[in-house]
Amino acid sequence: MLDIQNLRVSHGPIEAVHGISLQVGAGQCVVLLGPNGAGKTSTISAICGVAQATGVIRLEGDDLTRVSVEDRIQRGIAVSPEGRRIFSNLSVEANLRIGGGIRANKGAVQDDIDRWFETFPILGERRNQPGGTLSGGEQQMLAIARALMSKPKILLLDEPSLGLAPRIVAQVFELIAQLRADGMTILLVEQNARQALRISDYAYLLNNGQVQAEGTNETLGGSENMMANLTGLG
Amino acid sequence: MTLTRSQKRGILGACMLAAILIAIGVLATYFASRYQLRLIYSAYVNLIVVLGLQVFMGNSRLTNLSHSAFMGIGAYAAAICVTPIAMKQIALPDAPWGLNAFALDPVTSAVIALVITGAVACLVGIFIVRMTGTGATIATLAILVIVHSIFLYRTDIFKGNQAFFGIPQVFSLTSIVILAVVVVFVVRGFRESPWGVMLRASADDETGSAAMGVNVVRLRLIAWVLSGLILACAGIAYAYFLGTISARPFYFNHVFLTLAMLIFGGMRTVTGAVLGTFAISFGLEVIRWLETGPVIIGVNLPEVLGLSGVMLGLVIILTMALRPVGVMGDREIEELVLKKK
Amino acid sequence: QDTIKLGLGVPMTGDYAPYAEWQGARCMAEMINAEGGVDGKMIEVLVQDAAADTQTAISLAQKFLDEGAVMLGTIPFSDTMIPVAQVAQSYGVSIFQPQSTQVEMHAGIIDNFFTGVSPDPFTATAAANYALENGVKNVVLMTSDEGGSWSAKTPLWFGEVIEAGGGKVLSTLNFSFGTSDWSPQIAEMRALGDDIDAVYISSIMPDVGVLMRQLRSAGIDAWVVGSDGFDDPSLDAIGADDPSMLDKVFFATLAPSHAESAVVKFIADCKDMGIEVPGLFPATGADTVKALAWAVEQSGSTDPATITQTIREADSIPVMTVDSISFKETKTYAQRTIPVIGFKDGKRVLISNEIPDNTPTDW
Amino acid sequence: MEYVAQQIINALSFGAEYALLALGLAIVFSVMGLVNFAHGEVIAVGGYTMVAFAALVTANPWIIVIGAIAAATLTSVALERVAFRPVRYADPTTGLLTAFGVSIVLQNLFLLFISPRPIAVTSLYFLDAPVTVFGIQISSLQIFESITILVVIMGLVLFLQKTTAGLAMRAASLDFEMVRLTGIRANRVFALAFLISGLLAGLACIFIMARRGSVDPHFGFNPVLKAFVACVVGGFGSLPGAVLGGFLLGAIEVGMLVMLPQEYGGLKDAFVFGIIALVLIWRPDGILSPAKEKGDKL
Amino acid sequence: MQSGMRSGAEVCLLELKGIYKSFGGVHAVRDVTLSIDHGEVRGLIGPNGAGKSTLVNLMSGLLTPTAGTITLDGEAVTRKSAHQRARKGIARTFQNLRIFPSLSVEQNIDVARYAGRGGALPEEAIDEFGLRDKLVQPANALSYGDQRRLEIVRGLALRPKVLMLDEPAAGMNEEETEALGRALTWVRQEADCALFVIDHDLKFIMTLCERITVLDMGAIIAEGTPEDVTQNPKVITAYLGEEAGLDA
Ligand SMILES: Nc1ncnc2c1ncn2[C@@H]1O[C@H](COP(=O)(O)OP(=O)(O)OP(=O)(O)O)[C@@H](O)[C@H]1O
Ligand SMILES: Nc1ncnc2c1ncn2[C@@H]1O[C@H](COP(=O)(O)OP(=O)(O)OP(=O)(O)O)[C@@H](O)[C@H]1O
Ligand SMILES: CC(C)C[C@H](N)C(=O)O
Ligand SMILES: [Mg+2]
Ligand SMILES: [Mg+2]
Repeated sequence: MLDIQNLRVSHGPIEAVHGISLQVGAGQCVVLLGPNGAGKTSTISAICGVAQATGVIRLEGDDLTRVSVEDRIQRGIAVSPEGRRIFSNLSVEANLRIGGGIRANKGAVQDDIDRWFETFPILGERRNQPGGTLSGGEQQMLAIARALMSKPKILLLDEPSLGLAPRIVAQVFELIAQLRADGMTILLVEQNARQALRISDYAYLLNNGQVQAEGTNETLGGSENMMANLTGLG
Repeated sequence: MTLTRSQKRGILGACMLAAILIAIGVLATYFASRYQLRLIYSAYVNLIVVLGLQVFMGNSRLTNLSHSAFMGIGAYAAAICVTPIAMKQIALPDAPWGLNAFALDPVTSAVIALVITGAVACLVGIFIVRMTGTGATIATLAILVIVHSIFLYRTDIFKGNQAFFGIPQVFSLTSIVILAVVVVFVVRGFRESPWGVMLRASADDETGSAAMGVNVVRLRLIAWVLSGLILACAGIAYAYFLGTISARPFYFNHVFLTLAMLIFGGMRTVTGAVLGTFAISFGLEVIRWLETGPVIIGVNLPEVLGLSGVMLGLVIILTMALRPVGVMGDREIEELVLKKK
Repeated sequence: QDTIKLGLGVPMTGDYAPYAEWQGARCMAEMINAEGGVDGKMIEVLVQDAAADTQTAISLAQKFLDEGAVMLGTIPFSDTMIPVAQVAQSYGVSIFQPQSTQVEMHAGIIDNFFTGVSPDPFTATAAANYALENGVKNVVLMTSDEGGSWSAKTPLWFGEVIEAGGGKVLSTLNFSFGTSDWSPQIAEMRALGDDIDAVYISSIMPDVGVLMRQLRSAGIDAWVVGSDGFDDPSLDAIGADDPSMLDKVFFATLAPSHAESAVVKFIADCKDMGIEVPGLFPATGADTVKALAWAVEQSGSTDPATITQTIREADSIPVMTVDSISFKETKTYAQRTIPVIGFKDGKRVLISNEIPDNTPTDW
Repeated sequence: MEYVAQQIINALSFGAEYALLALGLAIVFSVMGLVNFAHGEVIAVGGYTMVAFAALVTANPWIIVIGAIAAATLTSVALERVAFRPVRYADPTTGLLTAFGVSIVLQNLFLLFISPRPIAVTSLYFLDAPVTVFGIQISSLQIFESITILVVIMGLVLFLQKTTAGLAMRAASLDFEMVRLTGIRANRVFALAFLISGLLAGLACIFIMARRGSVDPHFGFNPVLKAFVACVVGGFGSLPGAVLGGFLLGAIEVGMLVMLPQEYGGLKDAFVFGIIALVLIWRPDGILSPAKEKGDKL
Repeated sequence: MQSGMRSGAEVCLLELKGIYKSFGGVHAVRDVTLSIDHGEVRGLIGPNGAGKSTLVNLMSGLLTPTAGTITLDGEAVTRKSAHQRARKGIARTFQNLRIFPSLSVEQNIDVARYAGRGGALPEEAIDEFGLRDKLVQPANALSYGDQRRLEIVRGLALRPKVLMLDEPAAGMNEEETEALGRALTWVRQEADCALFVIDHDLKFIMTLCERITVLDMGAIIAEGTPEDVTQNPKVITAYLGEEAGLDA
């Protein structure tokens, strides 16, 4: 589904990612792990087209290099970004409606919104409140739901558990597992390595902008080396 | 009291700016024609205005559009005090409260003008500093309009759009250079003082600074009044040099011109204010020369009179597009020099 | 010196751009130069834009003085003319302003200053006299402080003459420049009850044009009377569609500007030479050049002080807008006939052209 | 009695015009936080287009009207592309100053390349005819203005609340990139905002021209200054606020004209702006902005 | 040197009585009564939206309670503004960072010093949080983690009686979280101020705090030692979830 070759990402003069390659198969959940500053967010931004990048990014075989941000989304990428980026002056419901803005069938959009309010009842209670006044956790839920409103082929999640209460973290991971079970393709960025590995098919370990290790849950999970890297010693 | 790192740098920076200001003054005295001397004088007046603007805008980052009004208050207050009685009898025959029946020396008049402007600034400031963003900008605009209509309407005191003449011309280039140097030290000193640092912090993040004990309202008021006093100095310098004033120079045109100077150089720094003033003053002069269709390296340029207005607008647009923080951004002059270390 | 330099640091942009005399001055200079100049000397008009900024105007004056200008023009308001005159004084140079009517410049503050026209009390009186002749009794005056004495006092002088002639000032209303909708003031006028015979306003186009139309819409059929601010081509344009709109409009102005006048001819001549002179105000610049040329010719000298002296003492100086003017008695302004211009079928007609003798003296 | 009714209607019609102008400012502000001081020059472009049409193309007033609206709209959209796009992400002050710059440039271009003096266009005078309603004489223009502002308000409300483009316009003011990340073409969103604003400018231009009958370089500056004030009083960025502010300003202005004794007439502007300043002291963010407690939230 | 200011042990440092806060229809905090002692390290946990940040906002004066009173060292501060409270000794950090980006790191700290209660910030604090060689950098050039640490040092520079930390460990990895814990332990020993810490990282909270308060739906549902609290069934359902603690 998503095929990345030799990706380099820079922020102005600083190169944050130095030529990584990674693949996400259809229906797979792939996790991107790594310490702060490893380049995870930079990679996600490059896939969406909002960071300056070189290399090849293919979605279902199509090269995305020259495709605009909007077109990438229209082609089926959705993202729940780092920092959530909720539209703080729009109501919760309007945030979701914008998420489904590119879909033609407005009736189906409304149905999906109602479905999300059942999944996250707290959002339902706050549906008319400005998104900016939600608590951190509530915003995180809203961000994921907003991303899914566009019915994407592949979902990019950047640290969805950040700032969430343990129970909600569990809930979010459950949701991700559920999405994966439903056949959604997911690229997940996480600090919470143990839980992330549990629900993913494959993992890449990033450090200093390079892929340090990769493998399945089984091959990586036990490796001492890997855990050491995760705690930032690498 | 020990000085912090940035305060020491501030003194260095202010000295460097002062040296430049004095150098321009000295060079002008020896080499400039009378016409250029006048231009340089008015550049120095505008410099003081821009510095006065910087004290408030640069530190609190609220846009002020009323500065020319405060300059006007200073100018008129000084003018009313200092103009000889005989002159005032002609100029202000109907002045109320015996305003045309006394005259003071220039220094006392200037002091009174400062006190009056400071008082007005304080009174107005109490309301202004509580507002934020566009609301504050509009409130300052309202002040500009109100003050201007008072100047216009009370013709018995201010003469409105007619000339208030007969003010003794006691200022020279030397006096204005000295004044500008003093103001540079005051403005830079404020920027690096605890007040200045706290005010800048509140501009970065009002909530965050409040949680750090910063009393935003009080600090803004201090900066506002200081700004008013500096603007009054500029007004006094204007009146004492030209000898004639009216309501007109203290309205929109001047507001835009000086604002353009500040934002071009960069409103966050004192260096930016100085740079912007001189760059725009001299830039406009060059344009005014180019307009007349001079011959440059054998090419006879066409005469396109009236371009300076367009150019001023373009400078603003381009600055905002390419470098919204102005040429200097957050850097002061000494940082350019010390940076390498 | 081989040329005679006239320095014009005048508004070419900004709020006062419509009044700049530079176009007329340039055109007249070219006409004179084309005929060999003055005693073989060419007239050189130095022009630069002062916008509406006093400081710029003063700097430019200084520059022109350093370049040898023997006469100056500047922004036509006293707050600029006074300091410019002060700067010019030490050079013996005078300012010649061909359109400023405000009384203040004639209060004796400076003496190196001339204005080629008569001050506001005269235009007010000429207009009032014609109004009285037409049986005007009840008038409404509209005043504003924004245009100095020209907009604030001229209506009052008009009222004074009207009252002296047996009329009555019903009300004095305030206005601002830039008014697009006069409905509130018009509602006030309607509420006055009495029949209004005339409304006097000393303001500019297009504001006064709007006033005329709204008055007519509101059913007020009074005369609309004004001063030189009316004298703009866009006033005539109102009559293009509906000439009756201008039937009850007249104004006292600087110089005759009806179809047969010297001004209109001058403008046409300039057009032939490829110089656009859009209206009376810009055209008056020609007077400055003619007066200067005459003084140089007369005295045979390009010394500024001599030029000033010559102008001041002359019995008659030929200019473009009228046959001649003189400063001998009045010192700083030209005592000349005041043309009152009205309309017939939408076209300007010269109604009267006299020096009024009942002008108020309180100025 | 008739006099009072007359003045009330005058106040309403002043208000309607300010509201129309204020809406044009508010729509752009609500999308990109830009205080578009150049709105007045957009209106002036409409006016000059009328001049050109009337002189060169046709005397048919409807074609002239459509031409003016189209020109204002195009100008507005073009300004977005040329001048405002680079400051899209910038803070409001930057945008405000850019707009000042644009306004200065355009005014000077009109002055240099067209004329510093007013140019008359008489084709729209017919819109301004006296009408008698319930014994009160008013101008047909006042009726047209009121109807227009009503239609505009309803249209805008529906558009912003109900359409995705409307929502996206509101969202874009906060996080332009995030709007793009939802797949909505943000360039179109901005273009749309300026298009609507230009359209409103065009409408305002029609009314101003019908009344004023001529256009000059400073044509738009004063009305827009007032509209700017109206926006702030109502609550900047709030469309109902813009409308309320417009009508309030109209009422204050007419009130001052009528009630101030003649000897204080010259202080009309001082009083108007003074009252505005008082309103702002009472509600610093404008009347219609709910007094929100934000705590540590953004 | 400030111990002289401490009044008798019977007066609590910070006391909240019957605090309510609602935003329109949302009741974010309901009837919270809470007291913090001098030098105490208190944890506050609770689900997202429980009202934790709101509570900190109420204590620091960014919000005014709908009902209830807040006292600091026996003095009522309920109606005092945020900056007045900061000067009286209530400092805080923010969940969404609020550093002063255009100032240098040193100036960021200076702001609090100037406004603070006097008394110099122990120079070690800067070392302890690893900011020594970053003092001249502009604050916005710091990494996210360093910005969080800067906020804490800045709060300490106020020389507060109580420092409230809103999710200081968010976005930090295990190693960094541990380092933060060590630094905060240093603070509690050296800086003579009480700590009030919100975080979702239970391991971090439990090693740092003596007592923990649990908030849910705006109300306190439990208070006690870390062990007590994690065992409490109400806390488990509301906050931890069934398989609680395993991961923490
Ligand atoms: N906008 C930016 N400007 C400059 N440098 C940046 C920018 N964004 C990221 N960087 C740098 O790029 C590098 C990689 O950052 P990135 O945000 O991709 O890391 P990350 O793996 O997502 O880290 P975290 O776990 O903290 O989110 C870091 O060194 C960071 O400082
Ligand atoms: N300024 C506000 N306006 C309206 N509602 C608000 C505001 N601040 C908070 N709320 C609401 O109050 C509730 C509590 O919010 P708060 O931020 O205190 O939660 P929290 O406990 O800090 O959550 P988290 O752990 O996710 O940060 C939330 O439901 C939120 O939507
Ligand atoms: C408008 C002015 C240029 C002319 C007018 N006569 C005056 O002197 O005020
Ligand atoms: Mg990241
Ligand atoms: Mg929180």
